[in-house]
Amino acid sequence: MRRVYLDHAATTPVHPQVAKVAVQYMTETFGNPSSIHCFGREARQAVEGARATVASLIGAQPEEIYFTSGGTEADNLAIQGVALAAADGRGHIITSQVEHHAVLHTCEFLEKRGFDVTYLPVDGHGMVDPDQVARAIRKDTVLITVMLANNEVGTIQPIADIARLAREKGVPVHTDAVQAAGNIPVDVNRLGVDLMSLSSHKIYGPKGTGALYVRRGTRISPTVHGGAHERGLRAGTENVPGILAMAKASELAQAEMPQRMAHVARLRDRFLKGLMEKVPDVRLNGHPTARLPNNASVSVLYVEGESVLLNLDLQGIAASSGSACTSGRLEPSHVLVAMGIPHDISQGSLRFSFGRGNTEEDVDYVLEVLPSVIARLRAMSPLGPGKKQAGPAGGRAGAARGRG
Amino acid sequence: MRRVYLDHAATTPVHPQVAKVAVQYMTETFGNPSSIHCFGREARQAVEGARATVASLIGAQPEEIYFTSGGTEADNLAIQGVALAAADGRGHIITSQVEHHAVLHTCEFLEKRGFDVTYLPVDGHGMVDPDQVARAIRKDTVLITVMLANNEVGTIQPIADIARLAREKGVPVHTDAVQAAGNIPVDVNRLGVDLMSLSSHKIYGPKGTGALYVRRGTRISPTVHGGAHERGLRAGTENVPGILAMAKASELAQAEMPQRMAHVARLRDRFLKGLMEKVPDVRLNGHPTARLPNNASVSVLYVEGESVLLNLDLQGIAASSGSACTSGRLEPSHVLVAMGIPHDISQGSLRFSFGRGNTEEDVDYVLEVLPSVIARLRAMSPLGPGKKQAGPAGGRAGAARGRG
Amino acid sequence: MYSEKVMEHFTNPRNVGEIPDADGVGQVGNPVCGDIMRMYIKVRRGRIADIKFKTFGCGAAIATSSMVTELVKGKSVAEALEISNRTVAEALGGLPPHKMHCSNLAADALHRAIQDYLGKKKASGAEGRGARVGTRAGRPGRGGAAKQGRRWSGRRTGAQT
Amino acid sequence: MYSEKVMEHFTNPRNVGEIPDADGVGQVGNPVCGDIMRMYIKVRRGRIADIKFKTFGCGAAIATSSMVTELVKGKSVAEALEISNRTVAEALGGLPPHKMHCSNLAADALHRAIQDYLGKKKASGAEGRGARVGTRAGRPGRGGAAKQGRRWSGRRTGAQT
Ligand SMILES: Cc1ncc(COP(=O)(O)O)c(C=O)c1O
Ligand SMILES: Cc1ncc(COP(=O)(O)O)c(C=O)c1O
Repeated sequence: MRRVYLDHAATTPVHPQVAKVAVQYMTETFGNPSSIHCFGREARQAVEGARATVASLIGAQPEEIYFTSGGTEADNLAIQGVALAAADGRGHIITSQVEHHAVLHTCEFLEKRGFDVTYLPVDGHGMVDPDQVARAIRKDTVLITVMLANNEVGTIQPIADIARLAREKGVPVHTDAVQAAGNIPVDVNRLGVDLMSLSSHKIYGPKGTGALYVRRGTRISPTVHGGAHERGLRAGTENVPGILAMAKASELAQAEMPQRMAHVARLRDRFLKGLMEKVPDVRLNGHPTARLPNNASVSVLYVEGESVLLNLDLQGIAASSGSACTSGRLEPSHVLVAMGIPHDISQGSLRFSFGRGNTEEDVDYVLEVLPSVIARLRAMSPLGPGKKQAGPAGGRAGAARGRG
Repeated sequence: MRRVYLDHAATTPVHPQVAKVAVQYMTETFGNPSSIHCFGREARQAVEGARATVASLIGAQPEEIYFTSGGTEADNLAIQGVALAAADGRGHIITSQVEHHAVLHTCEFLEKRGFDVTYLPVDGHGMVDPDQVARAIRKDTVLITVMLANNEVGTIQPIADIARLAREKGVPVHTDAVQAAGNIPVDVNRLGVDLMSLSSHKIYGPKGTGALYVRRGTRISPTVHGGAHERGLRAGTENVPGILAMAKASELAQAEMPQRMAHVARLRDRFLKGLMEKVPDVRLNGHPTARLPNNASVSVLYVEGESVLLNLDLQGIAASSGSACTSGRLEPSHVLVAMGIPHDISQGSLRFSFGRGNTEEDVDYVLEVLPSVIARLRAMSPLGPGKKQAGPAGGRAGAARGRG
Repeated sequence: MYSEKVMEHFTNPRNVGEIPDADGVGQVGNPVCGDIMRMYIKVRRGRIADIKFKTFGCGAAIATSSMVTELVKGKSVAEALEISNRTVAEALGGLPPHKMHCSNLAADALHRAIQDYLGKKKASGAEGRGARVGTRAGRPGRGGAAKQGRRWSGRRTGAQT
Repeated sequence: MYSEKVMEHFTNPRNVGEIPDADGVGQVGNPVCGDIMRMYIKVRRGRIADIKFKTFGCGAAIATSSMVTELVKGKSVAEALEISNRTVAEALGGLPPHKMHCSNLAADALHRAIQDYLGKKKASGAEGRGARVGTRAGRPGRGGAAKQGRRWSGRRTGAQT
């Protein structure tokens, strides 16, 4: 069976060249960078080289890069670390309602520990309003954290504007660039941010490695304690193969960025055009232009997302509904809810995210399979154009039980 | 030049079979375990299989294993997580003075946040007295954390006794088994512990993966927030290749344990015997019998450790002084200090840690090189047998400056 | 994630469709939860002679809908009322835990349809109709439920429909 | 970690040894810090005619000891006193930051040796000796330092020696 992977926003296959680097640093240059002998020094040198490579991807200085175990840890370190370093362990944090759970749940954790958090709304395209950010800033605001590109609908936020307004009031800005860095041009200085989270496995690097950019002078405390690794900000023996692999992935991403962007955008547009032509009642989610080039998030009316995904999966096509990280749960995506999309529509949302390995044939195969899947499920659905949904009177006994 | 790696306590080369597994899960079974499609389900199944394998290494149930980014994070999660879950965010923790910095510095962090910590002393062999642990327990003690085997001197602690006394008083016990699990038989039930830290890179697995064992019913909170990975205790896309590689390393460690233990003990004993015969004034650090089979920690009198290591390194031999994690700092090892070893002796401490790849020829090569290195440095040293050291009157102007 | 049996029913669902002149129609769910199931039944001599469903929902919702129709066909109304959501899940070889409460409601939909049928029978028989203001027999999805006086327990679904 | 020059001096240190009839002996460091450096000098016509060292310490300690002996040989006493720890580190092409304060004390040891020499010269010349109770000229490692009245700034080194 043909297998077509269209879930690159969830994770990517590791580039063969990247895997080769990982193996080299597992089996050959395997030393502990803290060791003073030759094995250790080789590893140390390699890690510092990798730091420079990753820094260059986002226009940072090598000393401003701190390796972590992934995007989630980078988000946690940024937010918890800045909060911990804040004067009296209390204060105010500003974020948005469409952040990844790594940011949202960290904010909620801090809320329980005494911090105040403002969760800013977004417009129908999932966009945060910089003026609202500025208005939300208080005297005790210790951090603003707004993502660069949304993992679900692909919307790119006006971070440069947010950071400019924040800088005027002296508030540091963190941005979760996990979906952006390596996929679109990102520059910490042009954006003007103070902290930025990166992850390797979204750009053809391995899972389990990420990085936090911290602008020099930013007050931040470690959250994982132990040895003096990563200049005291993140303890733990460095994941040398992961770090070197992430650097290789970053290097390739930087070198091939224009081609990759053009390639995925062309496939994405071919897909959207074909889908809209073949299937009625499909809507694009997210911003029409300020969006990641590889993201096609759509809502297919009158069908439920998982049933579409399962049918696609049966025919070898991998896509996602909502973000992969939460697809094990039944709650409708918090991102689509925040964008004001009605529940019956958001339940039919699907995310197709393209990658460097996809081809036009992949797209054409999906355009062959998907319309008939949708047609079959629509035929099975009690909802549909013109049909009025049953409404409250059809209430079910189980409604009060919540949803698992 | 011949290269002999005798620093397996710092890190180990990844087993070729393990590296192969890692590559497979980077490039082929690369899915995100949270995805519901086939790519994701394959990854999920693999991770759950790995969980069972790692559990079996320490006699645990699969659901009691939580993957982390390494031993340091496992220690942090255990200690911070139990502390966070403790009723009112305050309480008392018992640990020892010879713990790894991942434990000690986490305890110090919690001390700053309002917890009380008792750092128990050890005897001259680096051993904690279980009765002292029992006596230290207070009404508000929330955790006892004592390592299973010391990374520097190899001493194995009486954890089963400690856990039995702790259980009587209802206090959970964590043990850092990073140096032990996979290298000697370890069973969470025979030991009676509630939490146990593991690390992959000490047993021929890759860096950047570890695990925390948490006995069912133990109260613990997450420290990294985000998606509902690892049953809500540790957010972040699972490091699938790292986890599968750690499982493969665990499987091999379990299967080959008797042979590996015998092999490294034989080499270690050959080394110690040869060294003691050839070089006067060498002392073994740590317990004479209750110690890791691969650890030879010695103090070579009248010479300083780093200068020995550098000379060995010039001849291709990799060893360590103190723990690798702190060898970038100039403080004498806190472990040797806690054992009451005088500073001039602890400065000459060296750790040789043997591994499955070492041979008798390796040992003989070191026994050829090391005595002449020591002889040369001793000839250069103002210290020596019979010579009385200069003592305080030779005080230096810089003494008050601290030590960098 | 799903058992083979679930996938088999999901892939080849039995008895999909509507029965225009159904004797009873029952619906559960709403798009907030993610699943809507509607059951149509034909009753002959106290037995479920025909049953069809329409479902908007995930794999579990479709499979349980299909399974319940298969389980119930030919059964007496009393027997049909004994089939629970749990029976359905077991017949499918189990469901993922997080699907048990949300998507396993096909038996509830069936029971609604039977109540609708019984209510209509009663109405077309002897008793008064004061209690049934605003419901028209045979209109899909309305009917029995209103009588229960149970509504949406505060969820803001109205805006979405 | 170390520059090539450091490694070269560490591997082939110059002027290792003692001078039994030294004109001045100076020692710095202690095993708590990790390094002990002892310098022996011979002075002829106001110039450092010979110099030897003994060092217990890390690579930087050995290399700086060696380098200072090379820098100072043949220099006048006044010139020798101008050589600082920094001069030595620079001559070695730099040292790792964490080694700068702890192991870079060879110039201090040299200065002690020179002070010892100057003190003895003074003593064998005219002045009184009341201040020098308990020190015997020429005894390695004692001498000049005691005069300074500077001791161990509270570190518990006595127990370790
Ligand atoms: C926007 C965003 N932030 C954070 C993360 C978490 O990163 P990681 O998977 O490396 O933990 C992800 C992906 O899962 C993401 O898409
Ligand atoms: C006893 C002990 N605990 C914890 C650690 C930290 O583990 P990791 O290197 O995986 O962070 C180490 C090794 O560095 C160790 O030896």
